[in-house]
Amino acid sequence: MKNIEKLQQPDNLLEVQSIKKYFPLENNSLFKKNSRFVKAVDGVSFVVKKGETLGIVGESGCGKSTMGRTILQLQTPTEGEVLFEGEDISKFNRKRLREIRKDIQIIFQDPFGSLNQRMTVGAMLSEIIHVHKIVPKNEVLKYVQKLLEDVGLNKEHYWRYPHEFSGGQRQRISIARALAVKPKLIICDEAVSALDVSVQAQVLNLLKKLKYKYNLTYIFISHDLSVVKHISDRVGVMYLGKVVELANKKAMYQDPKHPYTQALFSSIPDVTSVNKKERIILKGDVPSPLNIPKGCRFHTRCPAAENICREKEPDFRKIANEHYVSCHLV
Amino acid sequence: MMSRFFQNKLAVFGGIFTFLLIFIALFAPFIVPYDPTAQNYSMILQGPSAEHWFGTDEIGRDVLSRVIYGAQVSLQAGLISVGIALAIGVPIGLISGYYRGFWDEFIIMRITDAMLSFPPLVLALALAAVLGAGLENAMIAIGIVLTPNFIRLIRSEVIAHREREYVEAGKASGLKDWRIISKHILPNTMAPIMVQATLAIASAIISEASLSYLGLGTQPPTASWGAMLSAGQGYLATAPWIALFPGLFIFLTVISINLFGDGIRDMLDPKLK
Amino acid sequence: MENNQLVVKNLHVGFKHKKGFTTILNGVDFSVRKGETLCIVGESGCGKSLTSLSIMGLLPKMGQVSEGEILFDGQSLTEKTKTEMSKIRGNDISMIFQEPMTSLNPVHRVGKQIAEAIKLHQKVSKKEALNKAVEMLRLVGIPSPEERVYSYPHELSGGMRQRIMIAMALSCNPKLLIADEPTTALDVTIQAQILELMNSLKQEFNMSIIMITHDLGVVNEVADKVIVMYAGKVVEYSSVKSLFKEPLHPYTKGLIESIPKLDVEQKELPIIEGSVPNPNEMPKGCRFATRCPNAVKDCFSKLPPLISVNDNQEVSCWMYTENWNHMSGERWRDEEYREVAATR
Amino acid sequence: NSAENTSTDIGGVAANEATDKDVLVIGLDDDPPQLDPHRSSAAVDRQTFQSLYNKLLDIDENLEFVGELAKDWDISEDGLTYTFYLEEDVVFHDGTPFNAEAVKFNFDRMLDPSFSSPRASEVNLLEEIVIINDYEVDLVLSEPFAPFLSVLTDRAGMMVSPTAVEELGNDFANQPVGTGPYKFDSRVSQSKIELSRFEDYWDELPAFEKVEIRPFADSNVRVTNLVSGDLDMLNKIAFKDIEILSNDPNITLLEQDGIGFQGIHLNTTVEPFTQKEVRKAINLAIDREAITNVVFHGGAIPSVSPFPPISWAAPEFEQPNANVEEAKKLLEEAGVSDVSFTLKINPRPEEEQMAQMIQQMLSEIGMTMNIEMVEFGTMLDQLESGDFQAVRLGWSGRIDPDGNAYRFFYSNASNNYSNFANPTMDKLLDEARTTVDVEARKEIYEEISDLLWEESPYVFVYHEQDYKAMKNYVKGFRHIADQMIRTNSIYFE
Amino acid sequence: MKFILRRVGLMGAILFLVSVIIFSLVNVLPGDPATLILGQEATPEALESLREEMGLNQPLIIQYFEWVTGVLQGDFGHSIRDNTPVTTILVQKIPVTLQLTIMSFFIAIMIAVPVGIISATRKGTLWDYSSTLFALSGVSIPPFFLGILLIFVFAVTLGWLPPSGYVPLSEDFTRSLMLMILPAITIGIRLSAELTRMLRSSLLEVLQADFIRTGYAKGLLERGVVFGHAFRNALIPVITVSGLQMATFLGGAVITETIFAVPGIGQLVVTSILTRDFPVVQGAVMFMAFAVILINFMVDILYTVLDPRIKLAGGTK
Ligand SMILES: Nc1ncnc2c1ncn2[C@@H]1O[C@H](COP(=O)(O)OP(=O)(O)OP(=O)(O)O)[C@@H](O)[C@H]1O
Ligand SMILES: Nc1ncnc2c1ncn2[C@@H]1O[C@H](COP(=O)(O)OP(=O)(O)OP(=O)(O)O)[C@@H](O)[C@H]1O
Ligand SMILES: [Mg+2]
Ligand SMILES: [Mg+2]
Repeated sequence: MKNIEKLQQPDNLLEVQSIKKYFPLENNSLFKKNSRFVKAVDGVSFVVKKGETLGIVGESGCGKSTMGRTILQLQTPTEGEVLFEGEDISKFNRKRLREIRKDIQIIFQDPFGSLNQRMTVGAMLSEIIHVHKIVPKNEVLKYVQKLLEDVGLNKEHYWRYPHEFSGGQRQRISIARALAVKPKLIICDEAVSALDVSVQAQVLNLLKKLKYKYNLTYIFISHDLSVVKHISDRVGVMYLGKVVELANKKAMYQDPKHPYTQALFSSIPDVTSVNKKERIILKGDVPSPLNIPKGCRFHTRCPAAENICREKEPDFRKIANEHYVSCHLV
Repeated sequence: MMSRFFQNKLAVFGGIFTFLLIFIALFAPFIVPYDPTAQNYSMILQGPSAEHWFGTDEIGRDVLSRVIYGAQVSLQAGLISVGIALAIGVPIGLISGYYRGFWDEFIIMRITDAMLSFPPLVLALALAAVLGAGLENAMIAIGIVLTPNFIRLIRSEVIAHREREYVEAGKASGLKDWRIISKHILPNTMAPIMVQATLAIASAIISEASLSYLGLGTQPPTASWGAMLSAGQGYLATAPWIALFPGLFIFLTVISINLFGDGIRDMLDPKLK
Repeated sequence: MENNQLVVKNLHVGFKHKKGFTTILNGVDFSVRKGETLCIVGESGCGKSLTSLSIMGLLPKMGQVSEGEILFDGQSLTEKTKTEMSKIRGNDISMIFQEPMTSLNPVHRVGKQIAEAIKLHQKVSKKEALNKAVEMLRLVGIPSPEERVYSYPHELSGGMRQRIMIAMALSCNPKLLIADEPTTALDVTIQAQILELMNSLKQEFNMSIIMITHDLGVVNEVADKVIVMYAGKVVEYSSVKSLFKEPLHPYTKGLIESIPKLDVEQKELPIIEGSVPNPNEMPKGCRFATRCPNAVKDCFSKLPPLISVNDNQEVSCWMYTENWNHMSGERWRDEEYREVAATR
Repeated sequence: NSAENTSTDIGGVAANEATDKDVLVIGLDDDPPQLDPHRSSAAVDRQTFQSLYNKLLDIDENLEFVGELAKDWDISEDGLTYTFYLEEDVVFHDGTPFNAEAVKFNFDRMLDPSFSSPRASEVNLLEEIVIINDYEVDLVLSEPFAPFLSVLTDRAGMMVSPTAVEELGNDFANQPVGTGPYKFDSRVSQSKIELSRFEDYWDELPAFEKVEIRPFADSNVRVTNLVSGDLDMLNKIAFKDIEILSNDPNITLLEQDGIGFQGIHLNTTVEPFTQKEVRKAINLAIDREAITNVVFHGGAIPSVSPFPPISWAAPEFEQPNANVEEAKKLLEEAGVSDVSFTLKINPRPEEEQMAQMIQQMLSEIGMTMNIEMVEFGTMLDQLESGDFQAVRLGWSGRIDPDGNAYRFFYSNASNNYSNFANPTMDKLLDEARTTVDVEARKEIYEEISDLLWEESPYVFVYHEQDYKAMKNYVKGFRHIADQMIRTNSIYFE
Repeated sequence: MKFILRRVGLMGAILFLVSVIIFSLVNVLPGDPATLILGQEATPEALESLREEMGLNQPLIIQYFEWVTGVLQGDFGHSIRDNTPVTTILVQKIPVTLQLTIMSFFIAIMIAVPVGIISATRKGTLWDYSSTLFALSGVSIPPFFLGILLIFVFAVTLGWLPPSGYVPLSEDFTRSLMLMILPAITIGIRLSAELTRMLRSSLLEVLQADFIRTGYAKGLLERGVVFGHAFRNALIPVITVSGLQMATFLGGAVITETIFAVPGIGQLVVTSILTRDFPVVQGAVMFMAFAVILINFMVDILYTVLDPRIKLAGGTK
């Protein structure tokens, strides 16, 4: 696959080049190599510019989280490169990785599972700050407390345990943890999905505010299209391990090109449209990432599929400025 | 969390009895009415009476005093053998579960499989026979026999936890592996380990008694409940108190520790929150 | 009023525990007409599921209806015995749950699970029941149903499992179907399929539906009537159109506004400050008072009644009463209330 | 006795019908490890051998020698040649005849170094076996050996079928063939051995169709089975049960002085027992009376020498009581204090009790004795290698006093675990062996007893008495000092 | 098929390790079998020649290798005490142990199932407390104590049952059962205690599951839900545990067998360890380990019957 934008552009913070992540199917055979794989991420490329927010949407199991983890090198990519500020971090050794992780952080979906239940908030945050020597020892407490206030908690929360917080507050703690090391890029993996709408709004506002305050760059993963629209500058749509459409927000939401994107957008039950809109109801279920259909991976559910779709995998083409799509029919 | 523990009356009973027992064991010399080894040949096989609440044994010793001293041995047997099992099992389980891979899959797990397919008492017996009779050796043998259970438990806990997001978050924050293992994973696996440990203490006490029954446990004249029981079982028809009281105490102790362990489990189980 | 399939009056539900009794539902009133779809919305933990479980008579062990009445076809459900309730459940009233993944017994074939419900309520043979199950699967749009009845739940996708649940619920032609967040766990494209299916089945079976959700978008799609719950109370009862056109209760307003909109660009989302107080710290008056931008002193101490504002809308808020002007004009915020409450 | 009555319905064997049944069920204290007498080393084996095999000679109630397979015998003047005249109609269970050839075969077998028979030590003075004719055989010794006849009343005198041995080789132990009144049927180890009447038995036919021998390691269980009627008779009962059983109206309890001795081996080559005063102090400090009363409930006799009162060699001097003062004085004079040592014992309740009593007795003379329980296998090993200070181990006894003394106290003898080396003792033992006159031997053994008391390489504690318990209907049992159950004379009434 | 091959391979590996462990353990045991066989009367020459004969003088590796070669050809060697082939001994013992195990299991299940169900469905009531106490009592009584107590009560005092001993089923059916009842209770009570606890907690967990609510929503009554939906699901962890417990119970039988004079494998192992009958110890332990592994293998197969989600592909969860 061709690289979609020229490399080494100075304002590119992150460049992902056709990364793949295949999970071998559980097989404990001693000698034989695996032949079946879950192709969770199957060749994804994009760039993230400094200071922007890239939204990623897609249905459950399409590989969003795996992609996020692979970028962070929490899972080593099966193939492809991840360039952060021009350096390929997928080739880094443990030590350098630990260092680079100061710059890339992640916030997880589950506000319960992503915090260590047995550590106070303060201990958890100070630990990270110690490890990366962000501030001198005697300033840690002050630094952490300031951080807590920044994310909308108060100083006293330093001494509390995670279970003493509500869901929204916990997510703020996760945000504080991500911010603690002064990262450049934060990957938000469904960071607000578990929250109630009213709390979700609070957290979204906070994320936006912090972005300007700390000059952050986000990759914002979610299945909620309205949330992604609210927060992102550009949006990518994933289907079965691939990005099928990538465009800036406006173009994407006003004029989606890929049949899947169109169907997805039409499926969202919307509060605002008083008249019920015409829906595109897709047939059937998402195929398993174990058996990705030949040709265009969407053809099994595509209302417009033609012969070519069944045979040939479409390229990821640029069809307009900053608008890429992977479909034969566009 | 504590309040949940205290709601469980049985657990509270278990806890109180366990602590009482520890107290008795610690202060045995100040509590006993008689020297537990003092023999009085004119007082053999006397039934319970005002002077000897639990009667006297076959060589005229005070059964109550021996039962009290026996608490020392039995608790030691329980605590130390479980301590040994923990000392070996926890690090191996942690490392094996965290790193997986060849050593875990093909060496450590297979050896624990092999050890687990031995009948535990047979293994303990063989080990004790190799090491020689005596309380210390019995404790080592029981400890070794208990170890694979702990390795398995801890390993499976670690495997469950290392996929959790808080561990990934720790990795993502650039923490070193050993720090994640010791500071994050270990404290979170404490609850099942604690529960397993209390249960193992109970079974270690019974195992010590069983080894003593086979002559491989405590050496005379030290009073251990198991040894008293095996010496006294011959007198079940004529002087039942010799075996009955230590038997009763083993029973009560094990039951208390089990209840206590159950209480801890309920207390720590997030599902029951 | 004989048009009403179900009437819930002043329902109080709570949980017994060592230290006493915590009331969660605090006087819930609503009714569902025959053939109507009622949606219940509200934040997590406000008591939506508890309401539906009370109707089904399936409250958890320590749960208890402490006050109020539930009338189904004019009969009081709260007074029925276990055996009587079991004849109604699955037959006259059916229920679909949120989690299609775990709501089916993993060790039995799906056909058997559907047939079990049929056999329980209709005097039919095993074989007939299974045939009926096949019919039901066809009805909910599962391809090759003759084979699928022999599948185990884990062999089916989430959407298919939810269809199985729907088939099971509909198998005895219930008069009332309660669906507790039936699509929350599903993907949007699958959710669209299911909502479509439910709409079409509703026509066919002519039943009443109570649909619980926290997604206002879903409400907009399916509801005739909506009740908005907050902390165990109904704060607004309205037709779906009026609700979105002109929400009355400050909570409803806040809720609708805090959802990111697809068609407008927002710099910042309007939010409702604070969070739901826990059951033991509820104000005596309006439960939303601690977060309400308009709250006045009396809001904290006086419980607003559910009043009809117009034909389509009822709301529980002092602002819509004549008293509002007489109530002392001073605004109170949560902190102040707490201070006062503490000195009491 | 209610237990008796109710148990009969369940037990399947009704006690009052016992006389109708044709099976004798004997309970043993352990599972016999061996059914080959020439390989056997465990005392319990011999109980089974008595039914399976005949010996050349036997002893009677008065410990006199009587003929068995040998109807008669002569001893040459020099005490070197023993001539045996054999019974003539004897056949082995496999039908082959018993004759002088067979006798020679048997002794050759025991002497064969590659067969490693434990019997070798008893018969290794045999120089030559001369077949005179089919039923007459000369056994020629290399030097006079007074105890020789007594050896032939036990395992060394048991005759196995040469044909069977040749056919079965090492498997003989699993299908033993002798000339005894009962022949081997089957065996389930740890469970039972079944024998059936040998219809071609040369002597009077035994009373039972079958004999069943069942092992019970636990003494309580053993007694319970007798009381409940599952057993007809019992070998060895725990001393604590003596009283209960003797009061049971349905049970006959027979008592017989034993021929063995019990006590403690002191290792004379390691501290603190290199000094004879220390050893003797122990000997003096022990209150044997207390032990026989408390542990054995009167079922044992205090002991000060290897020879029990029933033996003609028993010393005449009086049983000394415990003498703590003298023991202390002895230690003081020797200038030792703070003596401490470890006694190894077998893990059995009675052993533990006795050890603990001795421990207390020794503490009164300021000695610290630790107790270590060692299971038998390890104990034997440590005895052999000398890796011990004191070991509590006795000897089941032999008819001839030599069998109780020589092997233990002669320098470097096979069982001289104490490593006792005393020229006087060696001289006396040699003399006793080669002297044929009983009176003269008695005097020598008296001296030996004295010397052992003085030197105390071994602390004699008690002589065990043998108890056999049986249902009242069991008759004809001959309780002889060798403690054997001779099934050929037993019948039910 | 692949699964089975894999399991067989795994089984082989485990058995190999078991054999190494037991062989080394047995060989570091103090005490020399030759001394034990020949006893106190042995002469040094006899001992030496016996050691030679038994091959005890060879290096351990060679001894091990010869033993393994034999085992692979189905020859477990001969008892060094009386030369009986180990296989013959095992064949005698296996039916005994099998009978005891089956009867114990039967008793355990007869107790555990009703008690477990009652205490789970009546959680927090007196029923629940009593059955918890019962279950705990079962694990808390040392087996030898319970055994002797049972003999004392049922055989000696009441005289209802014979105290101890063994008769094969084929010889006298009723008496064989009668003799086995007390030992089977001794083992069974302990097993039932564990099973009751497991069944209770797994039932409690299953009863929380969403599909239970579905059952009620269909109109099932409690009975229908518990037996139709909860029980089978709850059984799955219980079966795992009983599989894992097998090792304990084969070995827990050691003491029970000794007390009740049941000539089973457990007793065989203990006496053989004490008499240093190495080939027998090795053979018997290998057999027990094999049995345990085999049972766990069958448990895995049983799983797939009980729980269709589990495939024999060898997933770890
Ligand atoms: N460690 C793993 N081993 C094997 N398969 C995996 C692993 N992690 C993820 N997968 C599979 O990869 C696919 C993509 O998973 P991923 O979690 O990335 O999806 P997602 O888009 O984040 O979904 P969701 O919206 O549900 O979070 C899924 O089919 C999943 O089952
Ligand atoms: N078994 C229980 N014991 C005690 N409290 C309970 C129990 N079940 C529910 N509750 C409480 O009752 C309240 C209402 O719960 P309910 O399940 O009805 O909420 P919900 O509106 O359905 O929320 P969600 O959207 O999360 O499903 C919650 O605050 C919850 O804490
Ligand atoms: Mg995800
Ligand atoms: Mg709910």
